[in-house]
Amino acid sequence: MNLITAVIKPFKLEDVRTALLAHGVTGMTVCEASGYGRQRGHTEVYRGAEYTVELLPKIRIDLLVADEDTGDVIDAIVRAAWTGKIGDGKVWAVPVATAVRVRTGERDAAAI
Amino acid sequence: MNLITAVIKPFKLEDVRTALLAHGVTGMTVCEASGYGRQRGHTEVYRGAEYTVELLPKIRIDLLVADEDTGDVIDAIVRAAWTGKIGDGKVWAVPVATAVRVRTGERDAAAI
Amino acid sequence: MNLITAVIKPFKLEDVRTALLAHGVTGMTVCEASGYGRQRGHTEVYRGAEYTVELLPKIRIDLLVADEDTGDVIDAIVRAAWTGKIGDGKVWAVPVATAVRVRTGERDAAAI
Amino acid sequence: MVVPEVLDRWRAGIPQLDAGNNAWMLVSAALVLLMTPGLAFFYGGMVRRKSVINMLMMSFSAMGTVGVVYVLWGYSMSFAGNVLGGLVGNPVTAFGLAKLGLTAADPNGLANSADAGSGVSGLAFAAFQLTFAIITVALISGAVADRMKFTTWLVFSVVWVSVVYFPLAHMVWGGGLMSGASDSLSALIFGRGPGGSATIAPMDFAGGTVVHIDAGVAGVVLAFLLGRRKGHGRDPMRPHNVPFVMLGAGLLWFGWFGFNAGSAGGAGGLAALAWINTSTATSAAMLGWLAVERVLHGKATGIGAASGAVAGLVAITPGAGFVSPIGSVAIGALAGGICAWAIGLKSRLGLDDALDVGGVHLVGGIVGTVALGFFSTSTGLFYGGNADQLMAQAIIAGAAILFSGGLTLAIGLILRSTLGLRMSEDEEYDGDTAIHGESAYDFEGGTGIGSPGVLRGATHHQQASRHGAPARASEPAPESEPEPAPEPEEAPA
Amino acid sequence: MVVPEVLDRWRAGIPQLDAGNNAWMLVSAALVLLMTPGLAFFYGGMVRRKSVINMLMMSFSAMGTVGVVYVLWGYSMSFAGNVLGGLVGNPVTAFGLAKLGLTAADPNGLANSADAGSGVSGLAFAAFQLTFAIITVALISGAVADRMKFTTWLVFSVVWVSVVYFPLAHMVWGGGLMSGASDSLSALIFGRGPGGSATIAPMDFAGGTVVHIDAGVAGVVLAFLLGRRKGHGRDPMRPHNVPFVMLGAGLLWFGWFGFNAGSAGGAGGLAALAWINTSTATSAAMLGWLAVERVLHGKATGIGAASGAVAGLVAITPGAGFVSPIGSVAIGALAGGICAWAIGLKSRLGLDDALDVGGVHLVGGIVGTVALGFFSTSTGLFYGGNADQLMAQAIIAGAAILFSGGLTLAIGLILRSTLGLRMSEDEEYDGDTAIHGESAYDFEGGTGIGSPGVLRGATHHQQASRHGAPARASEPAPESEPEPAPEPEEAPA
Amino acid sequence: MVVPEVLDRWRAGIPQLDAGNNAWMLVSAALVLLMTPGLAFFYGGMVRRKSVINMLMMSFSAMGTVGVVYVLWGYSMSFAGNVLGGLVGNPVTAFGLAKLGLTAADPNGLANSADAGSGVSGLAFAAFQLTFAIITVALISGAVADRMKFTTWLVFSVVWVSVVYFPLAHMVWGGGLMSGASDSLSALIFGRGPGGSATIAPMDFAGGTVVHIDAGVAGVVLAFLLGRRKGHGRDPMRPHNVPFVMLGAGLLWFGWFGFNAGSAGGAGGLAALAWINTSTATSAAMLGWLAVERVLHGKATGIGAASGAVAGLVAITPGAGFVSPIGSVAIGALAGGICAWAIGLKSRLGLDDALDVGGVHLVGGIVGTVALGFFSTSTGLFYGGNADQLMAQAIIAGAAILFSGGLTLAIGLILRSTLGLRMSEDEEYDGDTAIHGESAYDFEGGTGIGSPGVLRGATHHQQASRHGAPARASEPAPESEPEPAPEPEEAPA
Ligand SMILES: Nc1ncnc2c1ncn2[C@@H]1O[C@H](COP(=O)(O)OP(=O)(O)O)[C@@H](O)[C@H]1O
Ligand SMILES: Nc1ncnc2c1ncn2[C@@H]1O[C@H](COP(=O)(O)OP(=O)(O)O)[C@@H](O)[C@H]1O
Ligand SMILES: Nc1ncnc2c1ncn2[C@@H]1O[C@H](COP(=O)(O)OP(=O)(O)O)[C@@H](O)[C@H]1O
Repeated sequence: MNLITAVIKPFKLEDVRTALLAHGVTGMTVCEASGYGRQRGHTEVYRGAEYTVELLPKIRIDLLVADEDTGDVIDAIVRAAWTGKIGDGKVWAVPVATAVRVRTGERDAAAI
Repeated sequence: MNLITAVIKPFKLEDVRTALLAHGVTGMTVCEASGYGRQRGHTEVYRGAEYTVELLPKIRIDLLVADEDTGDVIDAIVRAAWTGKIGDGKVWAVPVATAVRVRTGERDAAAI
Repeated sequence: MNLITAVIKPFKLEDVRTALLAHGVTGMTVCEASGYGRQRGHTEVYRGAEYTVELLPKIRIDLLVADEDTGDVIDAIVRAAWTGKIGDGKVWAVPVATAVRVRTGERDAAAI
Repeated sequence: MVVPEVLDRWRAGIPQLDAGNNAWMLVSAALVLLMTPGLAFFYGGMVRRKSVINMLMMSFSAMGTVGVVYVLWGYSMSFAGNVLGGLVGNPVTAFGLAKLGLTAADPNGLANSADAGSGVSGLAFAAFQLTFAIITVALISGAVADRMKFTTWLVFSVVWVSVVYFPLAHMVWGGGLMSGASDSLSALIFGRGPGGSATIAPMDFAGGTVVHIDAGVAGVVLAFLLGRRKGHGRDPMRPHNVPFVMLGAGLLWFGWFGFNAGSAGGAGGLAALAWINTSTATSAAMLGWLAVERVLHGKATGIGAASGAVAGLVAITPGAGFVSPIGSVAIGALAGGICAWAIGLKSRLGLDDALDVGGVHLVGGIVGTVALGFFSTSTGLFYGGNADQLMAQAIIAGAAILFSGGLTLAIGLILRSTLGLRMSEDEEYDGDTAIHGESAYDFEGGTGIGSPGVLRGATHHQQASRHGAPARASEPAPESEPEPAPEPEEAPA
Repeated sequence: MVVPEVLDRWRAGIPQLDAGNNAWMLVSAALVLLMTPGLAFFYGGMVRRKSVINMLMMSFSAMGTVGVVYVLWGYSMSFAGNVLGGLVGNPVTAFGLAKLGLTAADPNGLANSADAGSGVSGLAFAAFQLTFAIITVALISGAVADRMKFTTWLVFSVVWVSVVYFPLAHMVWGGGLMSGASDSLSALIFGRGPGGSATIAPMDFAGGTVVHIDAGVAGVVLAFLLGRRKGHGRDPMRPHNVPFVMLGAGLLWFGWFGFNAGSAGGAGGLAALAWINTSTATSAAMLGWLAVERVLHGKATGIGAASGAVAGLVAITPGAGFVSPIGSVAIGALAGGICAWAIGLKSRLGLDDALDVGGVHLVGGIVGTVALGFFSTSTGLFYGGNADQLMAQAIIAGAAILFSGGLTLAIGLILRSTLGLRMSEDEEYDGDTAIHGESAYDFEGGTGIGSPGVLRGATHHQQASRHGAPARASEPAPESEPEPAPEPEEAPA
Repeated sequence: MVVPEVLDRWRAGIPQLDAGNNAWMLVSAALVLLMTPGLAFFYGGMVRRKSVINMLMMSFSAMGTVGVVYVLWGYSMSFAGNVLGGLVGNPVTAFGLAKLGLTAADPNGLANSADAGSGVSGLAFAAFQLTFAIITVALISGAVADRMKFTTWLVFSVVWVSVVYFPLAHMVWGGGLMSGASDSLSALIFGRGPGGSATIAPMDFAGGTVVHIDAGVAGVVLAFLLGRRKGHGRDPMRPHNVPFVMLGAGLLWFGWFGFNAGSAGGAGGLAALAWINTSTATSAAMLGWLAVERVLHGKATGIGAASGAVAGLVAITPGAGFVSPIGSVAIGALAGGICAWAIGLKSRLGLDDALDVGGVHLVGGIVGTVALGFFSTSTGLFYGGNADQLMAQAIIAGAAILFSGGLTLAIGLILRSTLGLRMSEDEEYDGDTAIHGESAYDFEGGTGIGSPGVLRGATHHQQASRHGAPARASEPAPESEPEPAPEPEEAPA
């Protein structure tokens, strides 16, 4: 089993979720995050002082998937999150040793 | 060493922490998160438009533990976070290559 | 490739970022978090009731790095985040199976 | 031109409008009306984020229900005639403000004005009184925060104002049992003077008994009947928005000038005295509360400053026109200190008076009412008076407590066994989203992002279906490049 | 001393100041001025976090532009002379409020006061009217939320108030076409009475047509010209701050007493009647809206309470001084219910009237204006009148719709093809940060942390360079220990 | 009835109440009182989240301390008698507002009223003046934001108002050195006219010197003594809540009508003129500020609109009753533009005047005071006057700067070496939680969750122990199912 983490542009969350549903993935955990990277931020003005805001709002998705689905799911996310512009984000996968569904105590594949 | 991540119902945080203290675990890092899953959200109304809010508030706990404690700690979390109702959440563990305590520079087991 | 996660004191973010830039690391994803640990929180008063606030604000940084840079980057973070006082935080690394840059579809090392 | 008319009418013995006094009453009424939104914020900031809308709605809905009820039968029950042996006015006599209307002969509606003597239109007097009824009901809501069923609250507001408030207003201000009239309690106890009225009349300048003791007791009784909030004593129930609490306190302070100085019934020296005393007592009470807090807890808090100010406003209400500025400083300081201490009592009693309606309005109202026995410049012990005034004040306070306590208990018990007092557990856990279908804030949504509210993942069925569009269209929403194809949002050519 | 002067001046036939009435007008003007910030919050809470500043700025900037324009040519165009056949006043005649100034002989500026008869200074009258012009423009902004180009809005505010509002104010209140004057539409249709004026005059006590129908139509037309917001019908565009909406509603309610009761032109019985009716209708409308909402959607919401209150305030505006309190309850309840239903219409029309300026101000204004045909105590059908008043009201409403609709369309089309109506896509996606270079809230920054704003990682080039310091100094900022070396922040010894 | 009394008293030569004027002064006093909470929000929104409570508390606590001090010795020092050669009044003469009280013979307290001539009660005059003292002190707090020790602030507020404000009020408004009286600076410089008073009197209608220059200088001096905030020039110190800043500006604008038009001392034409000018200058200044901002930084901001409005209000204060509406537009536009530019000066001086008390109140106050040399319709250069008025204005401004600057420096130095001016480093880093034991917002807690505030993990020792319950009971808190066992929260059967 793997944990896929995707850092994407916030307005792409709906699209990614739709794509995942199409792959039969219904569960995921989502956080607000901020990203530094190649993409540039904006400038704010406050009584004559200008501030450069370099951190950009991003959404982080964490998602447990079975080993055999990992490649497909990553591809699906990448396709759905793509705009082609700087700042589209990253997706990565980390191997998971064990997973449990709290409600039932089911383990690993059954817990997803 | 493993990194245990638990996604739980927010009001269970206190119980989980108490359970972890009982296991001698005193440190952890906590984030607000939102979850999609089987559990359903609620409906909001705004001037005649109804919205279904599907994301549910969750708490994410990240916790470094020694290999030998991993099983016990997972069990303790699962027990404390359990209500038996849909949406109780997930717990998973990922192997950690190295860990450092910033203050002392201690590594791995000593860093926990 | 590894995913380095650093939990640090919030006011150290700028220093850490500067240190990382010096190592050629320009991208990272940042979240607000809260931590329990040895460090103690503060007390709040509300109409005669006193509350102990035990969770302390922290910043969580997630960072993909190539295997060969991992040690150096961890050291750089630890050095920059250090104040020597309780609560300075933790840094850990987890091996990553695969990573993709959404915009280009580049994989692994190229995706960082 | 004003003067000629005035002279003629004066000679003809007809009550005349005094535009200055009438203007002051209209302004005062508006100020008091603003107190209820002010209170909504004072209370709303003190609850948790999940129930701020419910808290605001209890005040706003009182503006709805009581605002309507007052012109229907409220004014009439308070000030028109006498039924049940002087306990209450006749709800029919001036139903819908009948008899206060403007006519060609009486274009300013002075004929049946309770304030005709100072040239104030009967409608202006009614307007002023209306706002008092609203805020009295709204005050109660602080005690029942987070757990009272909203529909029951609506019904309660109508029933309570009719059964408790209007009669009490009648008894105290309409020449009833608790006034100084010849058939009042005071006349019975202290005897009647030459004019037939009581030798010692209880004093309540602007509503220490009718408004504050009354609402304070009702709040305590309801809190008792409702039981404690889920998680009380375990979860931290901290104010979610301290600036809102202070905003509310600021608006209350501002509006209270209408409440107290408006109770002079005109814009003369008495109103000015009430104005000064209102401000001074409030200042002193804020300092008093902060001092006690500092001693007991080591810090002077913002909630403390706001609460102290309100405690001072409450305590000076009964005496605003009867004490000297220095007296008002003393009353304020006392009230601030005592209330800061009194809010601790509820924990000992195991009572969950959530926002301290008892500790602030009941206790502050009693302090202010009883203090007149000492500080009244005409009859107080500190100004050469004897203990009679003190006794009269204690009696009026006690009577108000019994009257409001007993009737509120009865109403509460009936509502509990009919409609139910307490909201469902779901509603209590979830708060606004369950009760009102709303959440107060959406700070996550739209932080400079194309598609806002992302963390809510919401679809709006209704609007979507009205457009005939699929609920979750997946059209691309690029961040900042011109659309290649024309979008539906485009303007008509 | 007041009296002697007054008597002398009265005998000399010179208009005299009535301090009470004048005070009331000054207070009313201040109250109405406050309505615009109130509206800003009512609207600002309803938009998404990303554009609250832009929403507030549309109201505030109207206070800027219209506030200046009004004293320059606005008052003059509304109330001075007649040009274009009674369509509008002469912008030059009283430019800069010329002729209203104080002189030694006329120290209170009564000579050219439109309200001299009630002893109100011409400048006080102008002050009151100024505030109406501001809020009328600000009302429109709700329809164009989130997408109108800010500089175009500034220009629009000046042009629209000059071309649409001032003429309409002149026609209705300045004795023009839509008044009851001898050369008005009404005189044409219903004939002239003995005094020369129309036998049936259209009624608009405080601006149902001039303010609400006027702004409501303008909002709808602009929303149509602008097209829909990006993401409309797909993204949830939920209010980001419901308490702000309710704060705004509270301030509007408070300020509206100035609006309506101030429109009596003095502080007599009529003002008191308007006061009561304003409050009662608002209360009833809130209940009406909540009831409809409850039936249609199962919940009574905070936004609903606030919206219902505003609908009631709008609907009672034309009749505040012409109906009885019971009539006002009926009008309020009707307006609340109808507007709660009417806000659904825009979806069917595919119109993105973002904050329901049409559904609340246009519909509410029409309901209130037409309702006078039934509820006017002097001429209404329910009070023994015939259908004439109803017809007169329908005509005035229709005329206002056509007038405002046509001219706004023209102005909008011209602006669209010159300056452009719509903001850039970047601005629309990013909101405040792109439009005003600001974000409304920074709740992340400084949560009890030494170096706040960490999640923004901001550098301030300008200040930094002024200090000659490197932009991103990496001096340590330890959390709570005394600095070993002296820091630049230290005070001078 | 009013008239008969009035006629009798007039014939007897006794000052008579004018209810209209008195009402206006009471309203104005309430409006000015509201300005201080308004200012609290204007300032509070501009600081970082971590210190908003401290910022609000500096204003609120000034309402506490100055509110009490004013009735004790403040009024007396400002308006009663003369000591120290006309530098200040006698603090004992009217201690506790002695001599302003109501008596049977003088029921409206006119005998010793400074405004008896317009029929205003002495208490109403004192009420109005009280509110000025409060806001002047509160204004200073913007300069010392985030770092002044709270207890020292409380002491400072009492000392400064007594040593600096009351004397200055006496000198300018109490017939002292800086007035036009026969022993004033002006009389010395410009000579005395036939009546003995100065031929050219300095003009300050509502407090340009006493309030704004005074507070502005004091703020700058304190900021200098305190040193810069930790992180100044490195951390972004952005406003955490721009809507609060705009709310504050809205309330200030509203309240300022009391400030300026109330300074007419009654509700006549002069008050109306001051009303109009106040509004117009504010509108123009907002536009002026936004224009400068747009040119210098490319964006017109919400903070800029709010700041511009305040700059206009400040600048029109000294001249509100002395200039024409067109003059007020000019003064406003000038002030808005100049202040928008002046706020940049502090960076060049290395001064951390955190919220620009200097740039707005000092500079705006000087602009408005000096502008009268040009725009005064009676004596200004643009209206045919010579340069004398300009000189008189420059002198009064300079004298106020020296007086306030010198004394504030002395007070500040003494406090620094006794109580200490600056808060501890812990307090400065942590803000509200360390200073007041509170955090302003708890938006995380209770987002529709059963057990709210989870991310705070708080236990409340005190309440818990009072219940005798273990501090961290681990009773289950299921989300929405009925409890099997009776809970402690249950209501009594
Ligand atoms: N090395 C990294 N580790 C973790 N997250 C990263 C890393 N580099 C970039 N990111 C995340 O990806 C986002 C997009 O990266 P950016 O460099 O701006 O654009 P792109 O990936 O299109 O080149 C960043 O905002 C950040 O959240
Ligand atoms: N595949 C997944 N990967 C990561 N988190 C998940 C996944 N599935 C569910 N979750 C998290 O667990 C929470 C509970 O899941 P849900 O399906 O609602 O209930 P249950 O686990 O009881 O069946 C979700 O809200 C989400 O935060
Ligand atoms: N076992 C752990 N797993 C994950 N995070 C931890 C763990 N222990 C501590 N932390 C994080 O590190 C922070 C600092 O830990 P703390 O024990 O207070 O200080 P120190 O690391 O200096 O001994 C905590 O606030 C928490 O966020």
